[in-house]
Amino acid sequence: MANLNLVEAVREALRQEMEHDPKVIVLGEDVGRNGGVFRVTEGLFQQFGPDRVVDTPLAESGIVGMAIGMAIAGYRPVAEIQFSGFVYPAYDQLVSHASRMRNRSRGGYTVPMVVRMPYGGGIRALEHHSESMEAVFVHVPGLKVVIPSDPYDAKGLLTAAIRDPDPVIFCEPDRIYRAVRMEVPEESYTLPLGEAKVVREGFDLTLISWGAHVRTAKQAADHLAEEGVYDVEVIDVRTLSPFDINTVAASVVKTGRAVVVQEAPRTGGFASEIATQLMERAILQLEAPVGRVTGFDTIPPLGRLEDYYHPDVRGVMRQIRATMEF
Amino acid sequence: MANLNLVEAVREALRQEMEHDPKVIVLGEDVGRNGGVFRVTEGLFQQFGPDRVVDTPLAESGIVGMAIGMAIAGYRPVAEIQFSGFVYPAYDQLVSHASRMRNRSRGGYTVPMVVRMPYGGGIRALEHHSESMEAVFVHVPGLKVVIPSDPYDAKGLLTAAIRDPDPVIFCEPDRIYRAVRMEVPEESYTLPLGEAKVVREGFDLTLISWGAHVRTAKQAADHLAEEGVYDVEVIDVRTLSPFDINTVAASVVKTGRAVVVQEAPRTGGFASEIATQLMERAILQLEAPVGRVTGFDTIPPLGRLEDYYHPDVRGVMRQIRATMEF
Amino acid sequence: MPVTNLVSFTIPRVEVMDPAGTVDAALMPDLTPEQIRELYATMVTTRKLDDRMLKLQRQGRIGTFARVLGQEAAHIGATYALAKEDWLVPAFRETGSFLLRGIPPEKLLQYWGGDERGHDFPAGSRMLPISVPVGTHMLHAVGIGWAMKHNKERAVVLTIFGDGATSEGDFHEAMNFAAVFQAPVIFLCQNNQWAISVPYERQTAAATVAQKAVAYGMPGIQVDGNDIFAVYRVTKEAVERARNGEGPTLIEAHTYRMSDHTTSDDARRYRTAEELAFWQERDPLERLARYMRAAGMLDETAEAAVAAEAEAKVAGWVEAFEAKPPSEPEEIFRHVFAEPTPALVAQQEELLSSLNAADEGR
Amino acid sequence: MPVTNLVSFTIPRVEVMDPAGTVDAALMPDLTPEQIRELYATMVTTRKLDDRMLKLQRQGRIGTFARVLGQEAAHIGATYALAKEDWLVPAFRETGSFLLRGIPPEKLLQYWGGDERGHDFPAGSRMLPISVPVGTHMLHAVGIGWAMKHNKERAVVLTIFGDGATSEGDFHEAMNFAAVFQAPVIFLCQNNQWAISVPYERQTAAATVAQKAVAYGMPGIQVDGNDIFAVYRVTKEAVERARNGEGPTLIEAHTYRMSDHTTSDDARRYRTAEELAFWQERDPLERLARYMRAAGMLDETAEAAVAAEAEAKVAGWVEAFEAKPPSEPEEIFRHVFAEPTPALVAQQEELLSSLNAADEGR
Ligand SMILES: Cc1ncc(C[n+]2csc(CCOP(=O)(O)OP(=O)(O)O)c2C)c(N)n1
Ligand SMILES: Cc1ncc(C[n+]2csc(CCOP(=O)(O)OP(=O)(O)O)c2C)c(N)n1
Ligand SMILES: [Mg+2]
Ligand SMILES: [Mg+2]
Repeated sequence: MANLNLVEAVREALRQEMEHDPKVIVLGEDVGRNGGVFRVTEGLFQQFGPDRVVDTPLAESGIVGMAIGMAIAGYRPVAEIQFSGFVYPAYDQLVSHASRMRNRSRGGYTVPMVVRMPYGGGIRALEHHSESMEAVFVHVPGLKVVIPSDPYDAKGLLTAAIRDPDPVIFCEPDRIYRAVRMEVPEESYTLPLGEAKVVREGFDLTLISWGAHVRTAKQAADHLAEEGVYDVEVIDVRTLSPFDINTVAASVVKTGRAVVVQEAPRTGGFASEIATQLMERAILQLEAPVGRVTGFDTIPPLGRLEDYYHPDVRGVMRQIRATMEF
Repeated sequence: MANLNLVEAVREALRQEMEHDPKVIVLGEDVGRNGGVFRVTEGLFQQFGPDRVVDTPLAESGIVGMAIGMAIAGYRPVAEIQFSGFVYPAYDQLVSHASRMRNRSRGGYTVPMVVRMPYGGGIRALEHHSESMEAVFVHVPGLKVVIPSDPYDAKGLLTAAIRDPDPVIFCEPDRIYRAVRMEVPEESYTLPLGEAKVVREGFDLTLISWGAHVRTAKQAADHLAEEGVYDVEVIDVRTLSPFDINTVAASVVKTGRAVVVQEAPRTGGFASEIATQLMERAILQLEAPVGRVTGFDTIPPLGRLEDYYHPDVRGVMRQIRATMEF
Repeated sequence: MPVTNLVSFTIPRVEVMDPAGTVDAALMPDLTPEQIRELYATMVTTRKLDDRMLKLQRQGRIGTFARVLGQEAAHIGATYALAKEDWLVPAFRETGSFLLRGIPPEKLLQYWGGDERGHDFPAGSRMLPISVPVGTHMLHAVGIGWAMKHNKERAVVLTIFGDGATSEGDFHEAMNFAAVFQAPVIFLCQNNQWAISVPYERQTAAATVAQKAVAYGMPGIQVDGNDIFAVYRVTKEAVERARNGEGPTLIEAHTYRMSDHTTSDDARRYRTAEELAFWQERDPLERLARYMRAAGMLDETAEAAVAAEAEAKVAGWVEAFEAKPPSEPEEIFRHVFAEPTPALVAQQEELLSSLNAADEGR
Repeated sequence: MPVTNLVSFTIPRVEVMDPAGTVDAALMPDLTPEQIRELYATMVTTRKLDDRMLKLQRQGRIGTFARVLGQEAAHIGATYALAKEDWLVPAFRETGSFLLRGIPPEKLLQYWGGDERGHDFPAGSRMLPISVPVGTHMLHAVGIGWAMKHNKERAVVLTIFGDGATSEGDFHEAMNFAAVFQAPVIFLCQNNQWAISVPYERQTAAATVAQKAVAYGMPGIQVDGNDIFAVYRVTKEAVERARNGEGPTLIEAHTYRMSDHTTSDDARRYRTAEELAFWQERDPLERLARYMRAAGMLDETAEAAVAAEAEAKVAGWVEAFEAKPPSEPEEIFRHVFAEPTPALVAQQEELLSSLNAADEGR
């Protein structure tokens, strides 16, 4: 076991997969000599050299488009987008090609590629550095979307993503890059894509989140438990696509109530998909509408007002109470 | 009154707005001399000349990015994207700039721009010509999204979109470009953005759709009425953003049941947002989960299998029955 | 000190065979009569197939497609310069390349007929499927080229695209990445003077496509695209350079789209009969035939024989296409992911049971 | 016939003042001593502000920002060539341009301090806000340029960006659109040799940024970017051409980022001390001072006076910045649309009432 934060866990997964499979290539802006602006790829350039850790020109569509070609030719590229707010120039390559090359060629050509990106707000960053637009990937058939919430999951999910035969969008909540350390196995391991995790058991209400806000959710649940009011079950979605509705619905069937915490703007966010599927699966057990705690339908504000924008423990507790008292 | 199809209604709106306001500029690929691949802009080049109906080089990000600049400088560009499947190269300009210039400059610079695009399937077209990815625009704060379902609405909504002070994505269901003719006032008029329309009254269930499938919905409702089984209320959402939940929820409070028909892939589509908001507003009145009739979570197939993919009248009727019998 | 000339560039144009079919012996590429006959037959067959496809489209047996009439020398000459292990990354106007790369042409018909199974190419064909979004596929060529180099395979990649495609941002990124990584990629622009209704002069203010290579520190060269010897020669040289680790090349094949843009288009709306006539005189197939006739490689009998053989092949392909069994609805779900997700399994089930229900009348 | 030279291009480089401050009289632009003093003062003030911002950042009083140390001549010289009615479309490394365009500099501090109200520029300033997504803003310049031309305003647009930005597809589309529409736009690349940790040679294989103009049929020119007279001269000429309807120009200001990329970066991880030293000797501010000293325009007293005045100004701006009232939470909702949607009204209500509830302890 090693005591790692999320940055180190991601790096470990990259390093071990690169050692394990010579076809794994890391590419992106500043990922090489500089080790990435968050230092995620630090040391990889020194260990594997410039042919396996490739500094690219500044062009996201180029990075993803080239990675698609590499993947078609038998490589397993892991492309880094410097911040998720800069992935949009590559959106066309992701939607029009990465997600559909397998379908278009009837399985003849495939794109086993991972696109990693720091994601979400909470770090007082510049404009475009605080986005959480995972929903625009979840809606694309042929893409998988993974968002880990802690170092252990990050390592196992990224390893699985790299080995996956299809393209995976891997969002890393930069807000918690260094916020938590935990024991992570030294050896390589995978966690299946498509399985949610119950991170706290409870009977009164199911609290669902992913990424950085699993922590917010757990804290809210802990507070309510300490106060002795409600016993809340917390679920970490982990992979938004494929989405594990079974685990989530089973919990809600048990508790009868659900709240989803999402940092993204409210309208059209993934919380809405969860709520809808829960209604389809469990309307008879639902004693209240599925609650949503989300970002607003606004541009994420710069640092000074950022805290007003993001879901926080108090807001989650407030929604839990509202849902319980419905 | 003139008897127009949807193509002609859109063209009329463009022509009248261009006559009304010299700052209205049409631009895009093949919109000029050729009159657009669907002939929507036919005759405008001849009437207004190449400085107002601008054939651009083949570059969607260029078209939208340039239109943003034109709008900032006081023009009202109406950009055409040749098919909605080719809008993704412009996604970055839409998300990173069009939607946020007002916010970024605290109202100092604004982007009164319309981006029109033929949208949806059903015309046996090539790959990428049958997409309905409206949800990836609805989720973007600062963009409005309008999808008309008939010539009358198309004219009024497009006129309003052009006059709107903010950027509007205007999706034109090409499947019904020439499918319906109706009486449309000759003079210019606007329909408010943000108002849904009850297109058929009923008491048993609320059937919600937009674009081409309002027609599917109406046909399903008519069939069921003819069969004398159910009296279905049909609502045309018309503008997905801003979304008129009030009209929709009021109907569902009355009927107690709802089905949403959407051509887009199921997961993360706008139907999920509607279902979620209905649950929030009307859970106590809902006698069944909100039903969804949607495209599958697959790449839209080419022509030969296309009919299996799209919502159809029978499928909608089947879902209505299931929701009624829940 | 003051104003100095930093760098200079010159863009050459290569022509080997004039419109009368006379060749410049010094530039004539090293092709055996056999090979020349093969090129000719491929051009003839491509044109017959193109004609037949138009009929099939008018009859509603296939859908909208992009004709290649007039551009046979450009894409066939270039594709012919590849070895079997090389890759081809096409756009959508390269029918002749399909023939050379060994893709059963009935598959092409099947694809344009609205059945994606037409894109299930034989293993090892090293040709990517048709790419509809203009300008986007060249990046895939760069990635494949990067991989070939990394793999030390000595295979190269040819990617073909139109003049309109050069306006897309992805063209720029592909050219730049290829040059920075010295990837073995040949960028072949079929500059057919039009992107649907937009003429070359409104697509770019650059006098030539070839000079766009300057922006990337890459060699750029224009070639008479209706001169199959010139196209072949220039591509072959670029292929050899790439194979020897000397990096990418941009080739502009200066040609003309003699047909409408696609079967949905009507080019008379935006261009003149004179322009078309000008180019018809420069027809690439007739030009090669003139050369071969003068060289004693083609007489009336041989010409008729090639035509008949081409007709027969095309007829066979059409037959094979029409004999294809219809697609099953499950096909929609088959290749979204390697393993279908639970949601996809459920949705397929939904579709099949609704079809059953429909069969049973409800 | 065979191989002909189709087109040729030469890219010039302009230098007016050498590192010792000696100017080439024939090329010296038409600037009064007054104007030269203004340029000098602007450079000094920009550098002082830059230094002070670094301190503010280290103290946590503003957030991450992009320093301009070493690039003062490039963006100040270019911006100085604009008339008041001209537009400036900046990237994020143009602090000096803010001073020249009359944006109260406390606003710049406020913006980098994480408060978007800093981007509320005075009406008519014709300068767009900072654009963070690299390479995307040049298209806006083209649209504005198109509008000026359409409007017959004779105003031109200067857009500034880095060497890294030239790799983005939007750079390409902007250059191409500008040339096709002959928009009055000056594209000024501050080629500071680095895009964060990626050196120029790995950004592009082109020997110069200026030659990228060839791809668009646009004039391209390199200028010593640490020579404010050369930058001013070349930009001014491009401005005049654009104003006279002669279309766009690409200018490469060859300069150097003497600082880290931003305050979050550590350039020592990827570049050498020697390289930095080489460029420090070519410091643009010191170069101008040398010229002015030799020309009798600057002595120790004057130098101290300019420095003191700059210090005082900067201190005033910092004070004005710190006196700004904190932003209200409603600010988040204020400028999403001209009119807030019902959903936004409800969400703002939600936020305010939750804040009230929090004040009341629940
Ligand atoms: C990204 C994108 N935008 C628009 C289209 C619609 N479209 C198809 S072909 C074409 C013109 C292509 O011109 P060019 O690149 O010169 O190729 P050509 O058709 O002349 O072979 C257009 C605009 C598309 N397929 N993809
Ligand atoms: C589209 C996009 N990708 C990545 C980034 C992150 N980023 C910010 S500045 C920068 C380097 C820019 O280099 P250059 O254009 O040379 O400008 P310079 O910083 O040298 O002034 C990068 C990669 C960004 N802001 N936008
Ligand atoms: Mg063309
Ligand atoms: Mg730079």
